[in-house]
Amino acid sequence: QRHVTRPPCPTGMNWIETARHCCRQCPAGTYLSKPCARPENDSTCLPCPAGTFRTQPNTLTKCQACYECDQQAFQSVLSNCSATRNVACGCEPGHFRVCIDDHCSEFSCQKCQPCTGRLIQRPCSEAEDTLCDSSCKPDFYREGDECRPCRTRTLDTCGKECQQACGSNNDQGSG
Amino acid sequence: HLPILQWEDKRGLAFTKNNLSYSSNALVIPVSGDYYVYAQVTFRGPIESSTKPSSVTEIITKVTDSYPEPTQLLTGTKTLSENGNGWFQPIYLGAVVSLEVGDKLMVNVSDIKLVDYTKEHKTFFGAFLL
Amino acid sequence: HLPILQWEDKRGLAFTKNNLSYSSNALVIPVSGDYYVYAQVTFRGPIESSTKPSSVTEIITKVTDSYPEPTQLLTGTKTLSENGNGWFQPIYLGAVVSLEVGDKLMVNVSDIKLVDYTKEHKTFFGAFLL
Amino acid sequence: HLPILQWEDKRGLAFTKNNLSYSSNALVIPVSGDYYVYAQVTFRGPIESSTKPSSVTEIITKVTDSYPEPTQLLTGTKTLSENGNGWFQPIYLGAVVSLEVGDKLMVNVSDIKLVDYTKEHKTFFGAFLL
Repeated sequence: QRHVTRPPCPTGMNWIETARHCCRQCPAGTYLSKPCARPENDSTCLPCPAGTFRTQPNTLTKCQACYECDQQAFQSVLSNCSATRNVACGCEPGHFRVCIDDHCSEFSCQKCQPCTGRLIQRPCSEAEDTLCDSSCKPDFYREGDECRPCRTRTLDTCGKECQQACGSNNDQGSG
Repeated sequence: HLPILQWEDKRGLAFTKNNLSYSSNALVIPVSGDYYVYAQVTFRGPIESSTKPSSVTEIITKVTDSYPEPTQLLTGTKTLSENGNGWFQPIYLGAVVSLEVGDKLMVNVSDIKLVDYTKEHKTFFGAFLL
Repeated sequence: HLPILQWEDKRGLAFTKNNLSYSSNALVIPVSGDYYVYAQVTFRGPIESSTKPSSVTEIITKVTDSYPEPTQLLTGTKTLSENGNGWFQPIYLGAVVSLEVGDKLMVNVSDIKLVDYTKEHKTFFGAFLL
Repeated sequence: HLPILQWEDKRGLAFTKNNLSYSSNALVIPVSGDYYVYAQVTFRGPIESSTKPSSVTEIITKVTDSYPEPTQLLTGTKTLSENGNGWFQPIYLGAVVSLEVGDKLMVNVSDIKLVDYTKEHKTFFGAFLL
């Protein structure tokens, strides 16, 4: 008999093919262990075993396996998997989320940039990398796209920009 | 949810047999049992509007009357590193899954505009009862 | 047409059974029906003579007495982005196709010199009746 | 030998049936015959400890009492060219192999730390008797 002859079930109940009648749904966090003998009876619902969950009322014979956070790739657990909810993953401190797809169902965690020698315009967060100030902090001079401490400058490396930022070389000894 | 692919189920190489029917973008399971379910999607780009996506994803999904949310059965996700202009990338998926009569199987993709559906032998979807 | 791969059908992991026979580079279908046909080709490079190809392609083809042209059943095609020297790229294909007794199945590739045939577990081809 | 993957065989989508059992990281063959064996491993990186690998490899292996060495049945190996930060690379393998009762099937990988084990629909392994 093809499934097309299924009558619609009242809300809160699902058609059970093996029993050939409607049964009450099992609550979220449980699964259907044994269908009701008659529509007016209760189904036998058992809690989802550890490591599995169901977020919705259902008449499924198994719960879904929890995902795992990718600790190898700097992910951290925001909330553990429970019988009614899948695990939620974020990024470890010092990392931010780089979405692999538009829906960010897949993401990797990337190290926040340190802004050495610069002021921080916007600190690193779960969603975004640190935003560094474009200019160097006081007592730092620009070398390419890096900011270097004045104290590390040497005679031949301290060009015009360096001298403007750190003062001329002979000031160096005066402490 | 990710967009759902539509399929040709009659012409050319396509066919549905053994009561496996196709309606509203889904293969409908006629009898409960274990099925080998498979799909290949060939993605290709670039297409003018999109900047190059960093990845492409194909997911075979199940929808059932017994649960209000789709279940992801099989997923293939690949980052793209082709720096040239034209790129193409096939993703094949296949495995045995336990299905109930009336369950519906669909294929979702990360971006439908990147799917090469021009040739039926490059993008296909099917299942058979063990 | 693209070059056709030759296959070992007796030694090692290779075998033909249930009257599925192999002759002149093709699997010959002994009885009409639906078959799950599959093949994997591992491509690798560089090889001295050739510049790096931009892509590799694998096609499972059917030749039948009832039609003069080969039919492309399944195609896997991938652009190459490896900029390093040594590269390798497997392409797997598999699907159910309806075949008639006497039909011949072959595997064509974009460049036979790029096929890694050194190990039978890296490049293989087969079919089974459902 | 390459490290062997461990598998979940009960929870979620995983199941074993028809006496195909899973013990000490291997599928154990209950009856001799031809099986379609398949596995997908999704590799991903970067991970903290390692420099970026040049390639990833997945091998379905057979161990049998009648021979002291494992036999490589199917191999998928791919060079990596992703230069960006996060990368994903799925490898699918599947073919018919002749197996004896008591044979054990395992999946070996080039680097276990690169395997994406986080979602059951991205990395899976199975077999069915024809």
